[in-house]
Amino acid sequence: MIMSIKVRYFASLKDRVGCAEQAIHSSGLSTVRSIWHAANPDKKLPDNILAAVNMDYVDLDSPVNDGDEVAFFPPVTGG
Amino acid sequence: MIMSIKVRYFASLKDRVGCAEQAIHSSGLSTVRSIWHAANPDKKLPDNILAAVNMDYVDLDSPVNDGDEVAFFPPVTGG
Amino acid sequence: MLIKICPDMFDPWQEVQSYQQNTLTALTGKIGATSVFVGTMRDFNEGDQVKGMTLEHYPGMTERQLAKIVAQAQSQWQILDALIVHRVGAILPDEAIVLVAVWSSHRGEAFDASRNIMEALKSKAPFWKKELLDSDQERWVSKNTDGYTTC
Amino acid sequence: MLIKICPDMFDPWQEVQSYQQNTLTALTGKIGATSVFVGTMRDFNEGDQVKGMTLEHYPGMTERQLAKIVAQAQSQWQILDALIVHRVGAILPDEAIVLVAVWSSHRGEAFDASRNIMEALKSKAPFWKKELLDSDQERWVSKNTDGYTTC
Repeated sequence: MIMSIKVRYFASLKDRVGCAEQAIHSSGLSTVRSIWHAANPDKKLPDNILAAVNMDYVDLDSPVNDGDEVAFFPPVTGG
Repeated sequence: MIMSIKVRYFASLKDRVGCAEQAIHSSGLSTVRSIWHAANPDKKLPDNILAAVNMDYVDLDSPVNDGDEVAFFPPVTGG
Repeated sequence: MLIKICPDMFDPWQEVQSYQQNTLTALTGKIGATSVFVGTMRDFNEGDQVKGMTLEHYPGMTERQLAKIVAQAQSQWQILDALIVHRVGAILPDEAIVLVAVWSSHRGEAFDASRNIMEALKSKAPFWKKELLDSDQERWVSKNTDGYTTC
Repeated sequence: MLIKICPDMFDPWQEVQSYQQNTLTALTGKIGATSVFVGTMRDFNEGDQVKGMTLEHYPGMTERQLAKIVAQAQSQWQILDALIVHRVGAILPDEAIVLVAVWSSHRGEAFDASRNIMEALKSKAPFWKKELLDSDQERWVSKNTDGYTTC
């Protein structure tokens, strides 16, 4: 099955990846980690990265579903 | 030696003693406790009473000197 | 550092704003954290409706003890400045009783110091509250509770 | 409860005053304690002079996470109300970055809850700071420190 996933990057990770948002259409996507690798085949998953699915924090091994919004970002520094 | 001591009372203790301020002139005054008894010969020293000499907290057995201002009051309830 | 004993109603937020804008000008760019506590008169206490209150204090000793409390906090935490305003006299529900504000470079110190100053004020500053109940009966508040236990 | 993401400069004391006066009218007489924290932009960080900052955030997730943080605090402490304002976009030294205000009947709860909300915000709300140094170099702030350790 082909899944469509919206991938978003923030802050220094956005600079590193070179874009803020990508749409991924692919089969074989099962976890947040696999989304990273499909979207960034040439880049190692950075240490200390945080991930969210549909705006809730998740582990990198959490499942994703068709239509999800997956976000990757560095440690937050607000406040 | 005759010492002159200004004695002050606050809050519920002022109501109980019946006055806000007394001047005591007497010999044989040595501690805060003795000031109370000289000023209030008919009244037991209340439990939980706080005392100050010249606006600093002191123990009831602290010494007093001629000219001191001695204050007695209940637990504070500000803030 | 400023300690104010205030016989009239005061707006705590305006006090903080005005002190910061007018007095703390030398700290521009140095302040990273401000922790403010405001105590307000409630219309209930110990199961009774309260319609008013009178705050008595020991003039002179109050200012002296508050200055010592701030100095003690300054020796323990890195504080840039502090402001204390405390109401005295007749007061109505919903009016501010006390304001404690602490400015610091870092938030941990601002929080710790403001809470410490507030607790010390509650246990050492010579103020006394007399409540006027709805029944028109008057009663002295007998003691303050410890603000570090919240259960 | 109100959570505001603010692209323009705001006056934290006026925000608190206006929220309390206009929104918390039903709490008249119930509020005994208000604990407010304000984080302000400093002109120095990690040994460097900083002349400006840009605050990025994740719209939608930010509000969602802040609402969860407040709900978590409400389940742990008796809170009457809470207000969070957080700045985004370009910001200059001495401007307010964040405001957390908590209203309660008792001071221990107000202090505990406001500090807890502030720490949770620092570790979970998706905001990121990019500093502009005096040298015109830009750098991302890499992580927040723990505000419970003040030494």
